[in-house]
Amino acid sequence: MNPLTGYVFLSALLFAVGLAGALTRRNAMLVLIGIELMLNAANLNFIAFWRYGPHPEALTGVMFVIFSIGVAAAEAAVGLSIILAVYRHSKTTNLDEMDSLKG
Amino acid sequence: MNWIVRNLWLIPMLPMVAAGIIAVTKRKGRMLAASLAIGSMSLSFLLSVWAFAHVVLLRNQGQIDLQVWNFRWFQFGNEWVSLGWILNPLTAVMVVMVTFVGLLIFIYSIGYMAHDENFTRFFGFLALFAAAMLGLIVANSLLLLFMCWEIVGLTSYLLIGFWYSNPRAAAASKKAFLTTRIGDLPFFLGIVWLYSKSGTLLFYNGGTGCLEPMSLEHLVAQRTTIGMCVATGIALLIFCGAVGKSGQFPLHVWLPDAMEGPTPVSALIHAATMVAAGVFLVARVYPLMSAHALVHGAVSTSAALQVVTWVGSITALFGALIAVAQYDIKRILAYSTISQLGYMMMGLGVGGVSVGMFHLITHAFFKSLLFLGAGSVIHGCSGEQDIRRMGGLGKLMPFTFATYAVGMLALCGFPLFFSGFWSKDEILHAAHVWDLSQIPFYMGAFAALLTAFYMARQMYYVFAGSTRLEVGEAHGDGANATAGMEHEHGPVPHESPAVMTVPLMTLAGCTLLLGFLGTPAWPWFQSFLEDTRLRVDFGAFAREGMFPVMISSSLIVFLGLGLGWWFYGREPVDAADAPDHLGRRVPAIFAVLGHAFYMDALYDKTFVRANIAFSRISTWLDRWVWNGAVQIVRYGTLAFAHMDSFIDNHVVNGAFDEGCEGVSRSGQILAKLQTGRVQSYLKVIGVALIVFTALLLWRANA
Amino acid sequence: MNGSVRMAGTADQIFVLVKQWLMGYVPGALQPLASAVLSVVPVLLVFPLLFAITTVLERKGLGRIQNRYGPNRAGFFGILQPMADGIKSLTKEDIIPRSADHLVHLLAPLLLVVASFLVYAVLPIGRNMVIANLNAGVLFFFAIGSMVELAVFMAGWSSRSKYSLLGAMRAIAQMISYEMPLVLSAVVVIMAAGSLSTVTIVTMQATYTGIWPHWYVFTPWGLMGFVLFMIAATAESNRSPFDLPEGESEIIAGYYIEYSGFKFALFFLGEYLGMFATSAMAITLFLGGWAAPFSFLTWIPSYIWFFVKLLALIMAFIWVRGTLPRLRMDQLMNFAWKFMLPMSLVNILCAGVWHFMAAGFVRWVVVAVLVAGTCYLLSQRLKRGKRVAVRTYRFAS
Amino acid sequence: MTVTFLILAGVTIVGMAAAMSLRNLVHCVLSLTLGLVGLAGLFLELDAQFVGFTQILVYVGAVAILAMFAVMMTRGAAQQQESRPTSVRISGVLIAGGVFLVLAWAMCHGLMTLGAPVQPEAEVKQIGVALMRSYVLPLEVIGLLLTAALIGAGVIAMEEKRGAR
Repeated sequence: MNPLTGYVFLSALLFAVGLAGALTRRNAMLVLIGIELMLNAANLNFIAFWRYGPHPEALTGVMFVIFSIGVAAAEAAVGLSIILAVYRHSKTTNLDEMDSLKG
Repeated sequence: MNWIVRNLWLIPMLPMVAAGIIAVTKRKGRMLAASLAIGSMSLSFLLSVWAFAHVVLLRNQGQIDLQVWNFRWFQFGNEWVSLGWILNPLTAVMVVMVTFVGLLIFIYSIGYMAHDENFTRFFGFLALFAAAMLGLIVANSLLLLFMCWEIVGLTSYLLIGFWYSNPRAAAASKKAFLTTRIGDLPFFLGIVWLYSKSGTLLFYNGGTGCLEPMSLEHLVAQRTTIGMCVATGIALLIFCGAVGKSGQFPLHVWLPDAMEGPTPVSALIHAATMVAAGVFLVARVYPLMSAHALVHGAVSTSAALQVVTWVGSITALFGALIAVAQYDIKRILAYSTISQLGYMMMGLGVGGVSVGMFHLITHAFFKSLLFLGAGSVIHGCSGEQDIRRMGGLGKLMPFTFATYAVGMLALCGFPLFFSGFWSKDEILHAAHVWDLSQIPFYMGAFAALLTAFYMARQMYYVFAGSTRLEVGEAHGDGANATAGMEHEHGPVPHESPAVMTVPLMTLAGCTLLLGFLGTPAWPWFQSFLEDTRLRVDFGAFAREGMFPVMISSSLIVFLGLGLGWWFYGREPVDAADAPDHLGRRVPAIFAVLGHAFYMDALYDKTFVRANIAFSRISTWLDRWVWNGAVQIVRYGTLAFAHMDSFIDNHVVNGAFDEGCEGVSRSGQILAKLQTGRVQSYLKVIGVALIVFTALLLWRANA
Repeated sequence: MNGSVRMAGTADQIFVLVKQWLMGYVPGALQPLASAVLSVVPVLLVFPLLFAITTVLERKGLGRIQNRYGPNRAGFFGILQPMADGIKSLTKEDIIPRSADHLVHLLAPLLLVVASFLVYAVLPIGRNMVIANLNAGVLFFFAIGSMVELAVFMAGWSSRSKYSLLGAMRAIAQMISYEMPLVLSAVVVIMAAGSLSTVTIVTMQATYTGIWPHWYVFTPWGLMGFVLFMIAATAESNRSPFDLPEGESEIIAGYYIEYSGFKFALFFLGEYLGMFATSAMAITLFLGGWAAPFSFLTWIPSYIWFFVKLLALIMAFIWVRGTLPRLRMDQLMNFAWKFMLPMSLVNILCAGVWHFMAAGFVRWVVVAVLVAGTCYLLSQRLKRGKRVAVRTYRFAS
Repeated sequence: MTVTFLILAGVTIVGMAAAMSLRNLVHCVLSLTLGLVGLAGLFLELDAQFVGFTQILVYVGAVAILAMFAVMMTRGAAQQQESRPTSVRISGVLIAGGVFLVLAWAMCHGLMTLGAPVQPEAEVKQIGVALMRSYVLPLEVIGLLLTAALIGAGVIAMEEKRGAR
């Protein structure tokens, strides 16, 4: 089997795991972690395609992942602080209970 | 092109930069402000000396000594507005004088303003003034000159009103500003006219400048509707500016009031430099002033110069007459300044640039000396300005007395050793040989007599006799400056500190020496300005009425001094409230003179009243005529708006409401899908992903 | 590699030669594994030994500073004290709190020690003596170093004790705050060397002008970077005066209060290994790594130089610990965010200025003035509103 | 398909699956960390050294710690109510499975026609040069984004003053 296939399958699996977590868990934090997982699965894809792609010298995949990691870090920081703020307000991190926009 | 010519702008720019830095300095940065101002001024002085030396060198080599450096400032339409600076003997002499006198006055100010809490601001204004004045001098463009002219006016306003909490100072500054503006308006019209006729405002620009023959011929050739040639019209308009700034006869009223400012300001701005700017302006545009004569050759004096002469001589006599009956030490000097400025104008009119300028230079030195001496007296008397309350200061303030005496003798024109003698004599001689009329000469001679008389009166009042200073009655400008020193020094008059007396002595020295640069026997100054050959010729004294004029003017001076002694020295003034000796004899005339011919009252009754009446009419028009029109428009608009709102309410809104209803109903249906749970949304996205990817792949495979 | 081996002396390369000789007996298939083992095992042996030596050194040194003897019973001058300590901690009962999270409680010390050992992979101990010459070696060092925080958190959280949790929170807050100046102060060297590889960085410093070496510490920005790095390293390894997380008088021992026996010893080991690692990194980045301080001293083997420098820095750590009082939490944070961080950023700027100016005296003066001026201004800001006086010791003399 | 790949893939999958299924939030975060380290290992296996180490630095050193702090501050570890209706869980897992199947299908049909891999050169220096040359604008943007996120996160998470609202 082509080594790329393994990586891509792994990436799809990771994506599915992240999605499953994001869909089933009630805790907002875990949903956020699930989203991070999906992002990382995409990163793995980028790196794999860069490594086995026809133009590795262009560094596109690596660049994409670097920026993606930066965005993910920002996302995690803002997301977690939003969860904190919501928790402080409604004393819960349960997504089912956060269904109102009213403060 | 020589370095100094290219970088002549540095001379005004250094004080300008200093002013900028001082403007942002905190009030506490007194030493910083003073050292910046004085440092920049010293550098400017050095540069000026360099420029002067450069010009002298060129003159001695016989090369052309008019150098300009022009550049384009901005473009409008197809026209470029150019600015530039000029270095010629006139500029060189003036920059050296202004920077030198300015530097001394700056130094003097440290001592004089030492106790003022706005010390920093004062030096900022002074530096700004110096920058503008120097810019005015080096400008090679009437536009640049006018800009600096206005900045000078602004700083004058700021400095007269420096103690703005004093209502008299505030009023005086306003008066000065408005009065000079009256002169500046025709000046500006003259500039515009000149630009429209000649197409350039540069003075000299290699043959195309507005003061160069080509342009002058063009100006003289044209005639206005009333038959006057254009050059004369422009020259007269420009002269109006000079009248305002130099305090000539109809517009002189602001200058005595300007004495409300601090004394160094009076010395620097209202005696030595700014008021001389008008004279300088006339000297600068002298080719334009004398254009008619220049081109037609036949008539020796142009119409513009005749006006200058008459205005100058009237002012000279007028100022001297008023000065006789004043009691305020600074006002006497102010009227004396007006009178001397009149002399300068007269000199320009009858004798040309060098005659007027020579008196300007010498006057700058001895008048700033007198003002600084007066400041020292005021300082020593803890703010007293009334000469009736002084007396006997000669022994208490020896340095001030000695230097003041030098200045006073120079102003009177005491023969041989004092610069005023030589410069005034030059003017009188020129007036004597004027071919149109002898009246200016007699007016000037009478003014000289009066000058000697009132200066003698002032000397006897201030320095002779016994002290009549009253404790605790200090008022006037010094009251502010010296508010904090009363308890320090006590009421006894005292000599001023060295920082004030040293500039006095320097100026006194200059006053003594400067006259020898322009004696008829060795007229270096005249030859320098007018590019004639210089040689030592004692025979010049014998030339065409020179000697008689010298003798007669000396006699006039002695007569004036003698009269002064007869009235005031013979029996010393001993009481502060005793009536004036002269006033006792001719009370009516004395009162008229004391009120300055009631000029202020006249202006108040005529111009100010008229202005108020006009503004009342304007208000009435505004309220009833214009406002009525506005009201009609308003009602029309309202009616239209009502119609519009009717359409809006019933046509547009109806359709919109229907639309909104529809959107709202469909929204209610869609809202059922909106559970508020993120995960259900995510699920939908997931399903959509599956479906669309599946569809895509299906299509691709099929 | 052979060329450079021949270039340096046999004494210098003795360990490399021995390894090559041993590799000759290994079959080809096992070569990579054997090479790794032969590189790793010595490190695993040498640094714990150094740890043992350092404990006794530290206790003796502190004793000297504090006017007492320190350990002097076990062995000659107490030299066997670490052995006694080790035996004691091995035989002690391993107590685990009943409510603790057992797995995490067990994993925390292991993760700490593993992470601490991992970073040695990129530290060049001598010429040609590095386990892995990675392209991104410095990055590797900091990445693995950040794992320590996780271990600390695991230890603090799994113990279910408020002291350990508090200690862990303090430790993490402190480590995160000081990690940024730590990394940023290393950036100047990376800029100068143009490489993230530790080997390249050392090689670039191992040249000489006359007898003087080209260590980065001998430039204004290098000196400032070194000082910042060492301060941040002290904070990272939770040592005095930054020992709030384990301040004995406040929260007893911080995050490892609930550990006993050998796990406690592992924590101890991990901390000391971390300290050695950061010191070794400081040496690599700023002090020329294994390079000799003067060109005429190059005949002394490179690894000896490395360990001499390491010991010198350890002595400095001990000295600082013995002399400085502990900071308060607010002082700690203020110092990190208001001094260390801006200073390291300015230092990077200065390194840039250095890079783009022509070599010479002017460059020296400009950069030195920049660095010193910023340092002065920032310290003035930090001191603002505080009374600072010279400490007086009334009873010490 | 090397042994290293299989081990790392196993570690990653196990870690991530555990992160998504464990009950204790702290355990979730810890296993997430394990999964991310495994992913970093995969990056290294793919010769992307810089990205791998950055992954460890950012995720283990920052994101995991941040998540830990968030867990501690929301007492997420204390409350253990994971009592969702089974139907919700099943539907979620089904959708995720569907996505995986679709992706796998796409891979089987799409992209397996690439040529022989070239050993890429991804020196750190090259990455740096690329970041400073062709990718300088994205770099600046990401810097701005991170600054904004830093400030924004601080503002959002800051304790609201009582009575300020």
